[in-house]
Amino acid sequence: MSATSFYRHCCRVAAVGTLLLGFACKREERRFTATYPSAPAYAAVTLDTLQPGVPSPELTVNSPAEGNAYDIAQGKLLFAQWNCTGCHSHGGGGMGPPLMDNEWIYGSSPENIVATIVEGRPNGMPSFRNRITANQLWQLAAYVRSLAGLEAKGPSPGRNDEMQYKVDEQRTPFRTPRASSSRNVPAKSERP
Amino acid sequence: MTVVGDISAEAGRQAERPLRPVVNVSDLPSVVYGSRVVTWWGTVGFMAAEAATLSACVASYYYVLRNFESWPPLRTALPDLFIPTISLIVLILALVPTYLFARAAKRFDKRATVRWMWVAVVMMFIATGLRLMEFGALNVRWDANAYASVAWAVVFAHFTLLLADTLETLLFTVIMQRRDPARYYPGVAEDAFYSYFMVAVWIPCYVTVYLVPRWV
Amino acid sequence: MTWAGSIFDTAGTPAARIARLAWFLIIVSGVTYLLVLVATGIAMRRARARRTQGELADTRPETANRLTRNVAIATIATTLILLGYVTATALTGKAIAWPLNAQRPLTIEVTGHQWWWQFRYRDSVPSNWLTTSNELHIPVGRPVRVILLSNDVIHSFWIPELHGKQDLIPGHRNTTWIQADRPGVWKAHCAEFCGHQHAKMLFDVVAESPAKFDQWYIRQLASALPPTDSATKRGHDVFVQRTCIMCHSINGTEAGSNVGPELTHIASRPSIAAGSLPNTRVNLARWILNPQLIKPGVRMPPNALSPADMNALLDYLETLK
Amino acid sequence: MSAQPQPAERAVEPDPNSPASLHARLEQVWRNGPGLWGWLTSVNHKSIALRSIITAFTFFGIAGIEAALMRVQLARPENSFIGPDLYNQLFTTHGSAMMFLFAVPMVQSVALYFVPIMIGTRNVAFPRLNAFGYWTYLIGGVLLFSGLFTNTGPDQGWFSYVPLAGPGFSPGKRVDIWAQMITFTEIAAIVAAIEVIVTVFKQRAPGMSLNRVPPFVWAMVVMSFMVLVAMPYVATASAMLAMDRLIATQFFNYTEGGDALLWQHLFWFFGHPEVYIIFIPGLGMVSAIVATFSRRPVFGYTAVVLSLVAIGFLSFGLWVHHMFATPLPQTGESFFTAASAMIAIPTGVTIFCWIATIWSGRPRFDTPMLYVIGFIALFTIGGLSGLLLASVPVDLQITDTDFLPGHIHYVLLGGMVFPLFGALHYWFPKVTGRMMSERLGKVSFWLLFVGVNVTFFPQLLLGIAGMPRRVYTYLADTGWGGLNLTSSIGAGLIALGILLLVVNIARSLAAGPAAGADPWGGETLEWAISSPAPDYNFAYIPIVHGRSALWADTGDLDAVAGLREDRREVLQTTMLDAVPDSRHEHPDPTIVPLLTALAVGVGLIWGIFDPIGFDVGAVLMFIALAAWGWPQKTKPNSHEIVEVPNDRRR
Repeated sequence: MSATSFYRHCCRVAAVGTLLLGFACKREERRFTATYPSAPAYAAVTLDTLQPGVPSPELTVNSPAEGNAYDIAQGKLLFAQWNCTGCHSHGGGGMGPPLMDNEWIYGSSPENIVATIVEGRPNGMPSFRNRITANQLWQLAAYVRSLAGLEAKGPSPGRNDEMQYKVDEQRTPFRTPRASSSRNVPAKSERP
Repeated sequence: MTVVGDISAEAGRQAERPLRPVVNVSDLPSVVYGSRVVTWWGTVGFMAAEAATLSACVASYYYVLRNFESWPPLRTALPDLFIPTISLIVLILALVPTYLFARAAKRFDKRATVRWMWVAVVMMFIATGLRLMEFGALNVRWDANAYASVAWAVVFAHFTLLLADTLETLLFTVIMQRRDPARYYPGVAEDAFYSYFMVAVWIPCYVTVYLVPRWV
Repeated sequence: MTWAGSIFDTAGTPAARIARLAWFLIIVSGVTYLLVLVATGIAMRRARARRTQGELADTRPETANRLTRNVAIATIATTLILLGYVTATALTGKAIAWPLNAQRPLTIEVTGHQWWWQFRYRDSVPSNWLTTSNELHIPVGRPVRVILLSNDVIHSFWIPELHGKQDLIPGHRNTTWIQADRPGVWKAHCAEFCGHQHAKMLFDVVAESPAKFDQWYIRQLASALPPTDSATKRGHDVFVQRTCIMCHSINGTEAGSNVGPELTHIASRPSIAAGSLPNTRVNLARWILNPQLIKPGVRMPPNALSPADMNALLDYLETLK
Repeated sequence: MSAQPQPAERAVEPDPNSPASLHARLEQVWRNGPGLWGWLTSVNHKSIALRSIITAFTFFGIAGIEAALMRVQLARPENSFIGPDLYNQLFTTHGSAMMFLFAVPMVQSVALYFVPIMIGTRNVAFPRLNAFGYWTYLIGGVLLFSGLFTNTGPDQGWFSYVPLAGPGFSPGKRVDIWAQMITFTEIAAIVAAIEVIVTVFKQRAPGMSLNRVPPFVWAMVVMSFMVLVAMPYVATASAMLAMDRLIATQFFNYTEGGDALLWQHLFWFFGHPEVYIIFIPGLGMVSAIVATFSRRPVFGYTAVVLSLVAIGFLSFGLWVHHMFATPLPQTGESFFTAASAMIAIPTGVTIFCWIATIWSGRPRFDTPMLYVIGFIALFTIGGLSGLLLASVPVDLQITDTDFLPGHIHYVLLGGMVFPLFGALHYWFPKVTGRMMSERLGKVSFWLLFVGVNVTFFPQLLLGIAGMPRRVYTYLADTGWGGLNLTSSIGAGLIALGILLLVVNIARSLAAGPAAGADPWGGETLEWAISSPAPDYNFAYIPIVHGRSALWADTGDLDAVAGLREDRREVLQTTMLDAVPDSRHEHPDPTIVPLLTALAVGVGLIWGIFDPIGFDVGAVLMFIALAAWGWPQKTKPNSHEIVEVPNDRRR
């Protein structure tokens, strides 16, 4: 096994290696100066699939923050700092509906969530139009989805340095989202 | 072949130094026991590494203990004593067949060695099963608080040692059963030696995890 | 030697004592280093002579004894130098400790955030507690006890001209003290790696006479004046109706969020963006429009504002003296 | 009742006709398999060590390029060559790769290559464990750099302080990749340490009692003991960090009782011995080179060896000098100042002994000797700047500033890389059979020496000027631009020096003059065999009569015959006086170490993403270990001479 043939092995292995590593891992990208889709993109999103006549094609906006670890972590920070926990209390619900379950009143796709934040919703969800920049909206939407386990496990955040109140998003199991109207929330006595 | 540099007489030489055999060692034994054999030293090396790992876990346990006023912290139950004590007793008892098969191995008595090894393997598997139940006896999930994490760390660290030793003893038993190579007897004796270490090193961990919360 | 900004350009007793010890150690180390080099040089020259005369290596017993003596002397010398070194360190350590007989000490609580500083002046009268950010004023001559807390990761509070650094560790309450013996304006850097913008997490230190300090203190305590003319009124509306209100607070207005630095007296500060940008109108505009171009990774998002809104906002912010 | 079968016939008497036929027979037994399969199954200590040295040098090159990129970014204030995110990844992987993927594996590979041939044995004690160690190290290195090249390189600093490296403030899998790389390299380091210790304790040539072991070998044994005790601490700490990030354990969560300082204590209890683990082999290489090039044994052998052992012990007692700026009690910190000062005494003794060796020797200043002089010049600056850092008050001013990278690089480049390059020039003939060019060697030495000083002395000054470390840029009005530019120019010189060294290696490999067995006239056993050394090292195991094995007499070396020539057999001797004690059969080339390493690799890398990966990895590993322990097929006419325990022969 002379030294030269050993070098040939190394070059062959290195060549194969670099081929594999060509793609940059999108999950871990830190996009600081990227601009995310702004207001008009999510304004025209319909929240229900029922439409008279032939349903027009669904307008989908792919959220850049989807599956990006940095954006979800930023969303988690903003969720706590802007007092969303005041009503949704870390996802378990309180005055506001719970976000960790698979019941979605106004849609679970990122653009639905962004529309909910911007428009506000009856029964107390304030409208944050012009208050939150586009980047942060998509980051918040990505985090809310990870609360319900809808984001990939890799980029979802682990525990944070606070008192432990729930299982962290990384270990929240995926459950297929189910539309539910705010009215058929079971009365208090029937709740399990 | 050109030679480079200012190499005066006593500095460099081209040819290799001829070796003149003066002693014959072909009559030296090839199967020896205890610290004369190389694998014994290897086992001691791994014991040192594992002892260092366990000491890191136990040191972290006492370091974290300093952060709490009440240990275990409020609203955290004390670990049970029943299952862990049973598991400790079974582990210590497992040393009896271990010593016996080590002695038999030194006497090259294959039948006795294999018999006692099976007894030791069964008892160690019982101890491994009890250890898995011990995780439940800690009465706390590993992610509840720092106390739970370090308690789990100490018990899990030693669990890896116990599992490794059990499977190694099982492997040697199966080998000894099928064939009778003389050179495997020292290996069996070393496995016993490792079992003594594995059980001995568990006692301070047992005291740390199960008794210290009651004393502090 | 006053090399600006270095640990020798001291303005406080602790830093001065440390600088003196540092000089002592540097000189001792330098001398030791020269001795080692000289010894190596002599050894090389002496032995080269032996090579040219064709002699063999000198392994005679008397040379061995002489060399043993030399090595023993060198080792004992090293030990003595180290003893001197340790005692000098202990003495300086005692000298830079918190003076027990400090009169009228001022207490400041420093909280480190990811990539900006928050200072809370804990006056003896609780209602006079002042919270500012990214700018530290201290009166000359008064010892200042500094309490170090962190909100997220480990930072390090370090003003080279006044004292050594101490880390801000979450979960720990670290303390240090500083005292300025002469007025001056310095720039202090965060000294423990804390993420993307560790490099530009600075704060300004202004040491001034007690009188000027009290004036500054009273002015800072005052809330912001409501806007008077229409331009600043519109600027105020942009501030409270757009994205700024989510993170910043201005006492005297509806903005009360403590996510980001408070801006009640932003116009009075020499720099913005945690001490890394001079506080001019152009810089403020560039910073508000897209902070990521100046400090990539910082938590403040880019804000799309129309030029009219931007100018009104800048006018309003400039009134916040 | 002792089974004492009579051997069928006496060991074959040495073949009368010629050593060549003996060489042919031994080569037949000890050779690696052919082609790629032979390469993957090799258990020969020299092939594995050479492969490990080349891998370590490759990582050194990549980490060096990262350093060059950083220096370009820092050359001008407010430079926009590299953004903060990439810069943080670069300095973290530069530090981690240099510490864990270059320094420790390199010194251990040099040990695994030269210790067996210096103490006169045919292979390292546990050959398959040696192969397993290399493959684990390779997987760890590939993991770290595949992370960097896919934008998931760790970006929290090579010592990864916790809240920043914790799950709360490091999103994604970057820190997990770092933590698993630590686990891989730590397994490889412990395994190599055990091999070196056991080889030196049990397989020394007859007559080489403990006080005749060369200082180089002593340095490697001390280093191995330190690895054995220090590495598990970083393994436990990195496992705790990985579990904090993966299954939400609360080791470092201060709100649930954990503590950020727990990480610092655990890491630096390993961290400081780690830098001595890297530096002590440098002392070993220097003592080997000084002795040969001064044409006399090292002066004060006992003093040097006892100093090495003292450094080994003391290094475990001064880890808190990395944590002076944290809220630890003041008196505790001054204890560590004294301990840090105390370790300078044995270090001083070793340097004084080498100067005395040169003083009374007949030195010839070829390239290896130049590197030793470079070591003395650079390492002393590093040591003395270390003293500044060890004194608490001064440390509060200069820790975490650019003074520290200056100190680190003076100590590590001066204390390890210069001796390593000296050893490269010194032992290149032994490894490849060709001499390296003296002219190129001297030029690259001076380039490196000037480059190191021009790069890192300005960093010491920048530290005093108040520039914090690990900053991707600095403001223009700070006045640090000039010194940083000088430092960047120095980095260019270093790059040039390294390039010239690589050219020297390539040229010498291709067309270097033949070196013969002993071009420098060394005193240790490796110069008695041909170069490149045959796979079996020694046809007959030599007998050692004095501390300088080859300088005692110039005639034929006494040797020991009787080891089997039809299978791989190694002579084992007693620990203290190396009296021949037993023969031990070594395993043939096998693929099992590679499979076990792959099992560990699958377990740990899958474990980054899902905890179930650890269980699958554990099951695979136990299966592979069962195959490892399973007896190989018994060879023909294999009859062992069995020793009944009570018949002990000391």
